[in-house]
Amino acid sequence: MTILFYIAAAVAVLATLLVVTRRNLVHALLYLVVSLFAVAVVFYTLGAPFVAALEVIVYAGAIMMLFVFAVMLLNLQAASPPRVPWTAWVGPAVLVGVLLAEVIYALTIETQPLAGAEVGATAVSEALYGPYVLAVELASMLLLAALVAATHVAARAREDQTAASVERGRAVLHGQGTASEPGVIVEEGDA
Amino acid sequence: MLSLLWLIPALPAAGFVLLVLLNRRLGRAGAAWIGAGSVGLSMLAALLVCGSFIVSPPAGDACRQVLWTWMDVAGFTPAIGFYLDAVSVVWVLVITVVGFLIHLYSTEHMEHDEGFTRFFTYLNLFVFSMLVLVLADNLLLLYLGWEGVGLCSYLLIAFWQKDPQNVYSGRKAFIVTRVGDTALIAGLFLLLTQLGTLEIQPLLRAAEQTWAPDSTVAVVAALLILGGAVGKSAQVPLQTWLPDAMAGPSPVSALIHAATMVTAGVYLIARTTPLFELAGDARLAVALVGIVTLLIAGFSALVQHDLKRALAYSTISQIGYMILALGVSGWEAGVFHFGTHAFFKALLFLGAGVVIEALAGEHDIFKMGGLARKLPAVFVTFTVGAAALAALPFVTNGFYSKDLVISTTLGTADGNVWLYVGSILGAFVTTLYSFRLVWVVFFGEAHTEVTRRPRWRQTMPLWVLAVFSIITGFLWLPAWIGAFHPLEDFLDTALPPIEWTGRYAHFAESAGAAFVIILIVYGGIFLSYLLWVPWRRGTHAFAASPVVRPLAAFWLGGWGFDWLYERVFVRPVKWFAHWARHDLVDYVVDGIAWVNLAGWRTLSAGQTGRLRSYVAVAGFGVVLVLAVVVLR
Amino acid sequence: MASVSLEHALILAAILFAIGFAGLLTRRNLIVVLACIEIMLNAAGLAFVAAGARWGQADGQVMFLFVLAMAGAEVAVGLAIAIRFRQSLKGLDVDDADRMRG
Amino acid sequence: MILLWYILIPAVAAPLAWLAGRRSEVAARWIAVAGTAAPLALVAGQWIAAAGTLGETFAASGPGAAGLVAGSWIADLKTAWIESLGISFFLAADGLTLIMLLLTFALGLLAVLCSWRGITQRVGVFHLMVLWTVAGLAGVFLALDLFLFYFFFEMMLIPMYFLIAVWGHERRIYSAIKFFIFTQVSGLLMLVAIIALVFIHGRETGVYTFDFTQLLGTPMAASTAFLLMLGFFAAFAVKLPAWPLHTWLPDAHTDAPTAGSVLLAGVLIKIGAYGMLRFMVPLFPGAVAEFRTWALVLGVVGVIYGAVLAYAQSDMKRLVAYTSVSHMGFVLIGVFAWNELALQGVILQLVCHALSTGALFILVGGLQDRIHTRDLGKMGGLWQVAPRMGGTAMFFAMASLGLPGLGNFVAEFLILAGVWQVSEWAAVLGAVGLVFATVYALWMMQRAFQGEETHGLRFADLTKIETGIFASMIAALVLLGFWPQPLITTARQTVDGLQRMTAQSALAQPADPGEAAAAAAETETAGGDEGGAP
Repeated sequence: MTILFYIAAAVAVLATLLVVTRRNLVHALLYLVVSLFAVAVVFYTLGAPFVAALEVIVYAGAIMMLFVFAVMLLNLQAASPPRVPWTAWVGPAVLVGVLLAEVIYALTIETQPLAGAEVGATAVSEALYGPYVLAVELASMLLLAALVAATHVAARAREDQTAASVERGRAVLHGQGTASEPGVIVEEGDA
Repeated sequence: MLSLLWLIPALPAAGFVLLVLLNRRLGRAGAAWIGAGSVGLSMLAALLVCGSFIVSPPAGDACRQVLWTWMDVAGFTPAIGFYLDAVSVVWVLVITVVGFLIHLYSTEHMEHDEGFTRFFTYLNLFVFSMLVLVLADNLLLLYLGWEGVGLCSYLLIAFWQKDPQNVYSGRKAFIVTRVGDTALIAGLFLLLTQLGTLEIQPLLRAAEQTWAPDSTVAVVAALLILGGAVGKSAQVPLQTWLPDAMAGPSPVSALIHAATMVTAGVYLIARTTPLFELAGDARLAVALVGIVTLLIAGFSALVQHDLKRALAYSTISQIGYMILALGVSGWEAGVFHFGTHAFFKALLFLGAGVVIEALAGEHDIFKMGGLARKLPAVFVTFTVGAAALAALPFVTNGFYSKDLVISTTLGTADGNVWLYVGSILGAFVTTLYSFRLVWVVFFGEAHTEVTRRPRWRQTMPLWVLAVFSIITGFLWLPAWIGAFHPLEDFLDTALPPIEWTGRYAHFAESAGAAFVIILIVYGGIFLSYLLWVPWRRGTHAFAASPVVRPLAAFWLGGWGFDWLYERVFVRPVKWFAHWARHDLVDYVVDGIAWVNLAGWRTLSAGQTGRLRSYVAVAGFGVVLVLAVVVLR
Repeated sequence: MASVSLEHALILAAILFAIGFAGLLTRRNLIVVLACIEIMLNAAGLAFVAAGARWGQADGQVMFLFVLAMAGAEVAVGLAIAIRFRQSLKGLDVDDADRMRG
Repeated sequence: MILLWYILIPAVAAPLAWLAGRRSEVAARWIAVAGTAAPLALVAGQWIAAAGTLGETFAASGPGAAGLVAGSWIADLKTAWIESLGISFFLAADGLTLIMLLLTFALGLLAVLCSWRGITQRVGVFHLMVLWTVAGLAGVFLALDLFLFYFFFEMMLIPMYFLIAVWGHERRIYSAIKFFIFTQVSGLLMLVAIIALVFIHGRETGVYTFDFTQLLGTPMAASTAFLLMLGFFAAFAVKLPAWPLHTWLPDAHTDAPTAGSVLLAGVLIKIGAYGMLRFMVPLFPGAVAEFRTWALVLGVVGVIYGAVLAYAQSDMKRLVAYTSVSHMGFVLIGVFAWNELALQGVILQLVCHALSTGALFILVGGLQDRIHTRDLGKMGGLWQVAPRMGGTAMFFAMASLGLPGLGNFVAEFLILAGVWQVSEWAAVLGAVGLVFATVYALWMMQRAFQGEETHGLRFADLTKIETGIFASMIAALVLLGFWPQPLITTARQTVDGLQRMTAQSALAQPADPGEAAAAAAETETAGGDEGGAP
C-alpha cells in the first residue's frame, strides 16, 4: 500500500512539473488531469476512498472539462505564446525552493504515523450533514454566485463581440475604416 | 533775548518744510530766497542770542530751554530741549555764519542745476540737523541731529544721482558713518543703564560722582563715544568715506565736509570732557587716533591729483589736529582750531568750486595752471586760505590755532615728545601740500581755458571768509605775544582751562616753540615753491621713479584702507548675501517637501500593475513569516 | 496503509503547492495561471485529507469537499474572465493588464 | 458692548460688500471703506474718552490672577458661550488692545483705499475677504478667552489664504499654501498647549475654564511649563516671524496683492508679538526666563539675517518683506527683555513698522501697477520719471533703516536700551543690524530710484489717493518720532499690568532704570536751572 502511495506521489509531482513547463496548452491540461488522477490514488492510499472518487469525478471530470471547453472556445491555437527563456524560471524557482525547504524542515521535526483506519463515505456524509450543514449551504450559495458571475461575464463578452463586429461593419460601409481596417470587409473569426 | 534760542534751529526747519511743500510751485528765485533766507535769519537770530549770551552771560554760564518732553518711559525722560553754553555758542556762530555764506554762494553756483530746489531743501535740513546736534541738551537729541546730518550728507553727496558713482559714494559715506554711530548708540545704552539719564549736564555730574577715575565703565563709555566721533569726523579707521564724498557739489563739500559736519565728533568729545577726564586711557586713544590720522591724511594729500580730494585729505588731517588737542586735554585748543579751520577750509573749498566751475568741471590740478591772472579774486582769496591752512605766521588765524595745538601736545600733562614731533612733521607736510595747490593751480602755463567768471554772489563770500581767516586768529594770542585771549576766557566758562603742567610746559608756552613752527612753515613754503615751480619736471620725474611710484600710489589710495575694507568687510557680506539669496532656511523647508515627493515616487514605482509581481511579493512575505516561525 | 506517515503526505502536498506557485509566478498565459491555481488548491485539499487521515476523522475530507466546491466556482469565474480578457486585450498575456500601474 | 461692534461691523459689511459687488464695484468699495472707517472712528472715540483713565498708574495691586481685577479693563464683555467646556465669550480691551485695534482698522482702510484702482476682477469677493480678515483681527485683539482667541486666530487665516491665492501674482498658489501650512501647523501646536493648560488647571483647581484671567498663575512643573510655552512660542514665532520659521513671509508678501501685503505686514504679523505679550509670557514667566537666551539669539540672528537677505533680493517686494523679518527680530528680543523700556519700545515698533512697511508695500504695489514688474534690475532712475514717488520712497526707506526723528528709531532705541539691561551683546548685535538696515535701504533706493533712467519708463506720478495715504503715514511717523508720548501713556497701563503679572518670577528686573534715574534726578535738580519756555 505505501509503495502505491510513493509511486502515485512521484507521478503526481512529475505530471505537475510537466503541466507547468509545457508550451502547448492542451498538453498542459492533459498532464494536469494525469496529476489529478495520481492525487486521487494518493487519497485512496490515505484511506479516503470517497474523496478519491470525488477527485476523479468533480475535479478531473468537471473542472478539467471546463478548462478544455474554454481552450476550445478561445481558439488559442492561432496565437501561440512567445518563447519565454528558461532563465525566467530562476527567480520563482529560488523563491519556491526556499519556501519548500522551510516547509519540509518544519515537517521533518518529528514524524507522526497515520491512523491507518479508513474513513469511508458514510463517516464523511455523517460529518457533512452533522456539524458542517451550515458550511454545505454556504458552499452551495458560493457555487450559485459563481454561476451567476460566470454567465454574466461570459454573456457580456458575447454581446460585446457582436456589438463590436456590427460597429465595424457600419464603419466599413461608410468608408471611414480605421487605420488597421481601411474600409475592406474583414471576414468574421477571431477578432 | 535768550528765549529766542529755539528759533535758531526752527528757522531752517521751517525753510525745509516750506521747500518740501511748495516744491513745484516755487521758481528758482523763490527757492533761493527761502533756502538762503531761512539760514540768513537763523544767522541773525544766532548773532542776537549769542551776542547777548557773550555780553551778559546768564546764571551758570549756560541756558537751557525745554520745548516739550520727548518721551517719558520708566524714568527715562529725554526732552526736546536746547542747551547753550560757550562751546555751543562757538559752534552755532560758525555754523550759521559759514552756512549763510555758503548758501549765498550756492544760489549762484548751482544756478544751472535742474535740482535747484531739491538742493536747498537738503541744505536747509542739514543746517537744522547740525544746529540740533550742537544745541541738544541730551545725548538722544544729539543723536537725532547726528543721524540727521549723516542723512543729509548722503543726500547731498548723491545729489547728482544720475551718475551711479556719486550714489555709491553717498551710500559709502552713510554706511561708514553709521558704523561709527553704532558705537555711539551702544555708548548711549551704557550711559542710560549706568547713570539713568541721557541729559548731558546731569549725566556728566553723575558720572563724576559715581564713577571712579580710570574705572573700566568710564573708559568703555569714553571709547564708545570716541568710536562715534571717529565715524562722523572721518578719523582713522573710518576715514575712507570723506575723499569719496567729494562727489557732491562744492558748496556741499565746503559746508558739510569741511566746516561743520565732520567736526561733530570734535564737538561731541568737547561736550563730554568730564567723561574723558575720568578715563586717562581713552584720552590716550583719542590722542593716538589724532596723531595717526593727521600724518596719514597729510601724506595722502601730498600726492593727490584731484583738487577737491587733496582738500578732503587736508580736512581729515586738520581734524586730526583737533582730535589730538582733545586727546592731550587741550580742549580749548581743539575748539579754537575748529573755529579757525572752519573759515579757511570753507574758503578753500569755495575757491576750488569756482576754479572747477571756471574750467568747466576740470578736477585735475595738473591740467589747471596760470589762473592767477585770469581769476585774480579767487587767486588772492585761495592763497589767503592756503596760507591759513599752512599756518603762515602772525598773519593767518591758522598759525595761532595750530601753534596752540602743537604747544599743548608738549605742554599739558598728557603731552609727550613723540606727539610733538609728529605734529611738527604734520605741520611741515601741511605747508607743503597747501602751497603745492597754490603753485600748481595758479602758476605755470595754462592748460585749460577759463569759460565762466564768478559773479559777486560767489566772490563776496570768498572775500568775507578770507577776512575771517585772518582776524579770527587774533581772538587768542599766544602768551609770549600779548595777554589778549578773550576766546580763552570765554571758553573757560564751559571747558576746563588748559593746564600747562607738562615737563616741557615752560618751553611749550615760550616763543621758542613758536619759533620752531615759524621755521617749519617758511621752510615748507620755500621748499614747495622750489619743487613745484622751478624744478617741477624734476619733481615729476622723482615721483615717477620706480622707488617712489609705488609709495605715491599707496598714499594716493589713502594708505590702502579702501583696499583692505573691500576685502575684509564688503566682499564677505556680498558673497554671503549672493550665496544665501534664496534663503537657506527655505532649502530646509523645500527639502522636507522634496523628501515626501521622493518617497512617493519610489513607492509608486513598486506598483508595476503586473499581477505576478504582487503574488511574488506575497510569496516573499510568506517566506519571511515562515522563516521567523521556523527559525525562532 | 499504516506505514505512510503524515509528513510524507504533507511533503507531497508542499511539493505540489510549490510547483503550482512557481508556475503561477512564471507563466504568463491566463489559462495556465488558472491551472496552477487549481494545482495549489488541490495540494491544499491533499493536506486537509492527510490531516484528516492522521486522526481518522472525516473533517479532513469535508474540508476537501469545500475546497473542491470553491475551486469549481473559482474556475468558472476565472474562465469567464479569461474569455473577456481575450476579447478586450487581444491575447491572454497576464502582463498586458497593467493599467492599475501606480 | 462697544467691543462687540468692533467685530460685527466689518463682519456684517463683508457679505454686504460681496452682494453689492455683484452689481457695482464702486458700491462694494464704499461699503468696505465704511466697514473699516466706522470702527476706526469708534476706536478713536473710545481712545480719546479713555485718555483720562489711561493716564494714572495701574490701580490694581498684587501679581497673578488677583492683579487683574475686572475694573482694570477699559471695557469688557463676558457671556457664557459653551458652558460645558468652560468656554466663555470674553472680550476685553485695555491700552494695548486699543492701539492694536486702531492699527487694524486704519490699515484695513488703507488696504481698501490702495486697491481702489489696483483690483479689478471679482471686486465684491475681494472686499469680502479683506473685511473678513479685519473682523478676524479685531476678534484676535479683543479675545481674552483662549479658545475664542484660537478661534479668531484660525478664522482670519482663511480669507488671507484666498486673498493671496486668487488675487496674487506669479507663484500665488505655492505661497498661499505655504503660508497656510506654516500658520496652521503652528496654530495646532498652540491649541495643544491651550488644552493641556486647561486640563492642568482643571486638575489643580477643579475648574475647567479657558478664561485667561483664571488660567494665569496655574502651578505646574517647570518642564511642563517650558513645553507649553514652546507650544505658544511656536505659533507666535511663525506668525512673528522669528528667524528659522520665517520663510513663508517673503513668498506670501511677494505674491500677495497690495491690500493683502498691507494687511499681512501691517497687522497679521503683529498678532505674533501681541500673543507673546498678552498670553505667552504672563502664563509661563519662569519658562520664558529659561528660554530667554535662545530667544535673544533667534531675534538677533533674525535681525541680521533678514537685513543681509533683504540686500540680496532682486525683487523689490521680497526685499521689503525681508525688512519685516529684520524689524520683527527687534520685537522678539524686546519681548524677551521684558522690562518697561523694551516693552514700550516693542509696542511702538509694532505701530511704526506697520506704517513704514505698509507704506513701502503700497508704494511697490503702485509701482508694479504702473510698470508691471517688481524686478529691481528692470528699474533705475525712476526719480526723474516720478520725483514725488522717489521722495516718498526715500522717506520710508529712511524710516525702515531707523532714522532718528521718525517713530521707528524711537521704538528701536527703547528696545535696544531695554535689551542692553538684559544682555549687552544682544543690544550691540541689534545695533549692528541697524548698519545692515542702512545697506539694504540705500541699495534699494539706488537700484530703483537713483542712477540713470535706461529703460525708457514713462508713467504718472502719485495720484490724489496715494498722495493722501502717504501724507497721512508720513505725518504719523514724524509725529511718533518727535512726540510718541500719547502712545506710551496709552500702553503704560498694560505694561505695568504685565510687569506685575510676572513680578514674582525670574523675569522681573533686579534694578529698573527708573530707580537709577530717580537717584540721578536728585543730583540734577540741585544743579541746573529751567530755562523759560517760548
